[in-house]
Amino acid sequence: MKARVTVTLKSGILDPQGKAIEGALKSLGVDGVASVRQGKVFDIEISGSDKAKTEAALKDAADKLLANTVIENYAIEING
Amino acid sequence: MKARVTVTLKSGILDPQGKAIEGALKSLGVDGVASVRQGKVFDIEISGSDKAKTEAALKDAADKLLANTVIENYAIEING
Amino acid sequence: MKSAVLVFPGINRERDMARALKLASGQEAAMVWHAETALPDGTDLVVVPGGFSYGDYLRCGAIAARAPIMDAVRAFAAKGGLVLGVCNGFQILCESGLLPGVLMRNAQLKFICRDVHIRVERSDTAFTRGYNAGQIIRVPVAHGEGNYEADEETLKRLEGEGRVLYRYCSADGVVDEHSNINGAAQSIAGIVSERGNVLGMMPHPENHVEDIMGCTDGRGLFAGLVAHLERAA
Amino acid sequence: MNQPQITPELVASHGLKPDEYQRILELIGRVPSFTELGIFSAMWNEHCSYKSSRLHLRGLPTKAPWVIQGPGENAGVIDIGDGQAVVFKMESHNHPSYIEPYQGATTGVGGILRDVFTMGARPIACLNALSFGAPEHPKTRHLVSGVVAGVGGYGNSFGVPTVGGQVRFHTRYDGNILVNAMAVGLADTDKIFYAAASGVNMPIVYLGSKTGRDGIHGASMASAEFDDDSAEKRPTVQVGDPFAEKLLLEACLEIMEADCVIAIQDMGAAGLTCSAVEMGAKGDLGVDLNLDAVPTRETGMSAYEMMLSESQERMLMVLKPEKEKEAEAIFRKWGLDFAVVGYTTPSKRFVVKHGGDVMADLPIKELGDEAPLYDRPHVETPLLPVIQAREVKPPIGIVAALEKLIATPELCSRRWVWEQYDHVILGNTVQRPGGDAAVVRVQDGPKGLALTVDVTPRYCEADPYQGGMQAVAEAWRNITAVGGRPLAITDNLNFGNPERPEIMGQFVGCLKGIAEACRTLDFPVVSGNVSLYNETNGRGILPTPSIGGVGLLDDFTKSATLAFKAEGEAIILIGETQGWLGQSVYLRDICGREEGAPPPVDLAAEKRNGDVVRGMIRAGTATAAHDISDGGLLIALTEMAMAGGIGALVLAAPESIVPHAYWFGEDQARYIVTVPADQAGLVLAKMKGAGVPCARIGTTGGDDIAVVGETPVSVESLKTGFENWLPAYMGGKA
Ligand SMILES: Nc1ncnc2c1ncn2[C@@H]1O[C@H](COP(=O)(O)OP(=O)(O)O)[C@@H](O)[C@H]1O
Ligand SMILES: [Mg+2]
Repeated sequence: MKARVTVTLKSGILDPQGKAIEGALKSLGVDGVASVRQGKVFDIEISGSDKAKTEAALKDAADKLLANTVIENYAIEING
Repeated sequence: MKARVTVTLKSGILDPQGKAIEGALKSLGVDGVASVRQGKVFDIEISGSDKAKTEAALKDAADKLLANTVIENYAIEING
Repeated sequence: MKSAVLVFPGINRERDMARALKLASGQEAAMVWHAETALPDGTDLVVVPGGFSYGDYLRCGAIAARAPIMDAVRAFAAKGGLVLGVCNGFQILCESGLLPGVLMRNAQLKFICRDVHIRVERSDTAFTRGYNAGQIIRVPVAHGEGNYEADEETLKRLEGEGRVLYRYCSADGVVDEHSNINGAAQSIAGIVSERGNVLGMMPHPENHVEDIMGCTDGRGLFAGLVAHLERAA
Repeated sequence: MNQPQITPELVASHGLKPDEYQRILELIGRVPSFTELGIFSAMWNEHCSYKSSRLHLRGLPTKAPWVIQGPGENAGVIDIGDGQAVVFKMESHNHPSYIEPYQGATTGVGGILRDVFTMGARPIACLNALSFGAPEHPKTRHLVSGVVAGVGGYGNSFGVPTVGGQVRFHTRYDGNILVNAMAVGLADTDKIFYAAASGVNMPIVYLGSKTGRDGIHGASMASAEFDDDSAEKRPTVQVGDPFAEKLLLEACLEIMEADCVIAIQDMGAAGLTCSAVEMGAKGDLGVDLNLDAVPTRETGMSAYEMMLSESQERMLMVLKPEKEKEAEAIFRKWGLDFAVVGYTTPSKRFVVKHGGDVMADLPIKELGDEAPLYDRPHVETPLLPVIQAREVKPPIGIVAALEKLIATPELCSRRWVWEQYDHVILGNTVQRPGGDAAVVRVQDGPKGLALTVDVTPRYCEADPYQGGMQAVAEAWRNITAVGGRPLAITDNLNFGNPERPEIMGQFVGCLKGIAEACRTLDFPVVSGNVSLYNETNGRGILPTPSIGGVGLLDDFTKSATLAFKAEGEAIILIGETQGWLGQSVYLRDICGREEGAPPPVDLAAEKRNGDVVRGMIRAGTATAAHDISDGGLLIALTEMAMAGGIGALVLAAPESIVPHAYWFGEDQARYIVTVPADQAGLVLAKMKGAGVPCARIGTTGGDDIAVVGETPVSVESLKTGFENWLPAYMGGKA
């Protein structure tokens, strides 16, 4: 199965990269950008066909490694 | 409006990060992981209400800055 | 002082660290491979050195923090054992939960290698015994992600409990935005754990222990550790 | 698998000229298969075959009693005594860095590091020489930031200090930037490893990262001129993985230590093809490769793709058969791929099998030896008139010119660049970037290495022969100025399209100059690299033969830096000053004239003056030393003042020379040293006795650069200009 785990910074956590990109977009003249926050996606191929089990494994992966839950949130999507 | 630009590596381009994460997940005993590829997301707040215009601005941003189209693809999602 | 220097794949300042430890203590440090599950018997000090463990892919220190040896380090620290993490080591200690907070990308978004000044905030700890409180020392930094961040409450606690041991400052000790090399919260360069036995810091004292580097301000940290352990023994 | 028909168009798209293809037909007596065509194109392109340059490279002196290995291996090797050897080489990654600056630069650094540790050496330092287009060019900023981040990104993570280099801006690099990376390693003289295979039926082992479709045709790209469609060549960029390389380094050194290795060759340009052919051909053996065993990262890769892939962080080895298991265990421990992909054979044929089919069967020696060799037509660069200093009207005063020059892109501080490089890791960097040469302690000492990269392309353009000599002389001088004994060089020859006789003339001229200087200064060439076709829409780069120099200090504590050390010391100028303004920075950046003959190089004077300076540093008489180069005397003096935070009071220009030519002329073979004031008389008398032109020109002290008869200018304000330009420019403010 193919899955995507998206990890984003919790609101309130400073995001220097997002800030810099925001500034750069403004100076490139991209219109109307009010704020940018940067996150990560992980596209994962995972064996097995049981969606619930896969979801559990991915949750495990995110908790153990993919996200630092002190500062980050994550979301899991499974695309069959 | 809120939008999300997702940037992923083109297939065939080496992803050292994905490779290292894949190895780590395997050694952490997360079941069934066959491959991992890492990408980026940018959550952008952008003013204006014309979806087509916003989309054009975001495309501009992605081409100019957010993605390196030599090695990356991007996708744009606008959530009203 | 029997030290154990952890070696994760991609770590690259382990030799610098081992050399500094040897100079300070006269004893060779044991190099401990990440896949081990126990520390050498009689270890007094565990050092997590600098480098790019696992390429610093994902987040700095994240993958190393989950290596088998880290369980042994957690147990060692829980018993009050001394743990020193420098640069990537600091990042690993944060990721492993031994220290609070995270190290984000430098505010200028660039890797930065240069000598900086840091102020020693207190001298009554195992990691600062070799200095005077308020002393300003010069040591190099070399990192891309050294921007310390934690939530408001954690920062308050760190300050309240006197757990910020090193702070970026100017040559004459002024702590301000200008001397804050990477944008760290409250100019934090190094913190200790609640019990005071685990230190994480971004600058590299191990690179300023010999005359040839033009400065030996890093010696105090190692000499202090040796003195601390001798007193404890 | 469907193989494309071999058509003239297909042949041409492989960069092979019709007569070269004819040669292939004659050599193998039949039409090559698609895979074979790919193999020929990789082996016979400019990058791998040196077909335009080989003839002329033969003129370089490559021997000295201390040279263990000259050109012809992955890197050069010199003996530094005590059973220790220094292994080094420089290589370009110009074209890829223009297309994708970050990845282009990283893979350039990665490639040169591999060349060094392939020979059994642990890398101890990196240097880099970067040439960018004019600051005003719209792409320059982006290229600078990407390349610098990439050079740092790889070296920092790999864990080697980047201790020196060069950065220049000139409009002639607008469409063709240069990224030259140099790596220096340390080995035991009795544990150097070479590429030549030996023994029949020995297992050939593939190690490192998996093979993907990266950079297929990268080597051909590096040999093609850019045109406006080169964006289409983009998918061939490779991505560097410094983490994998660090593991590869540790694993390779470990299996070398365990005595498992017969031969080793990294996979660089044209990957598996070049490395396998070289191993066999050098050992007089054939090679049978079985591509089914090659670890791949992508599915469905064809033989053609596997043979031409330039995936990074890979090695090929011939192992001692009895040690295969031990070697494999070491590689597995480091988490790297390990696969037996072939055997050596007695047949002297290069046979490639895939999926049960023979995809290539070629004579192995001829692939390299019979590569085309061209004596391309060349015309000598016409000599330019000598500019008479008296005829150059100074548009502004001396102090105004100093203030302006010190803050130009040419002469300003490179701190913004080298602070992004970890230059202190390993704890041996005695002299950090910013001086004449970096000094790196050898293990625990007392020996030290002096390392530098140099060339002055505007001189090379004006007079290739003098420019070639000057590049070597300046590298020699840089090493001397820190107290080192210059031992050997690596060169990286970056030029335009060799099919144009003027360009070929530059190449031949520079090479003659380099050879002459190397011979006279006893400074042989032990490795190098050639990068041609650095040209966009018919306009070539400035001829840029980067010279990487290595010197030895018997005791690193007896080295000098350029910083003024104390107030009240005598400032001594060594070498003859005529006031040579032709091709000077002053003439270009103050007077707006890029003109005239460059300063002539007098190698005998170089040697005599340099030997004296080195002697003074060793004896501890010289408290500071600096060679005079770009910008001339007053710039060099200011650099010493800024580094030490101490000013100077200096005498006015002598009557015989017009002041602006005296202060900013770029006469060669000159140094400034400081000595304690009470020793000045003796030092000068001794030098004069030895026939060395010298004069006391002033005294250190105060906060200003104070030239008699001029308004004093504060060192602090000069330093502000010096430090600010690059950060301001990169921040979009200059
Ligand atoms: N300009 C040069 N001067 C001297 N030797 C050179 C020069 N260019 C290349 N060489 C030598 O030719 C050999 C092949 O070079 P190259 O193809 O760049 O090596 P690699 O295969 O390691 O990339 C090397 O030994 C190199 O040192
Ligand atoms: Mg090589």
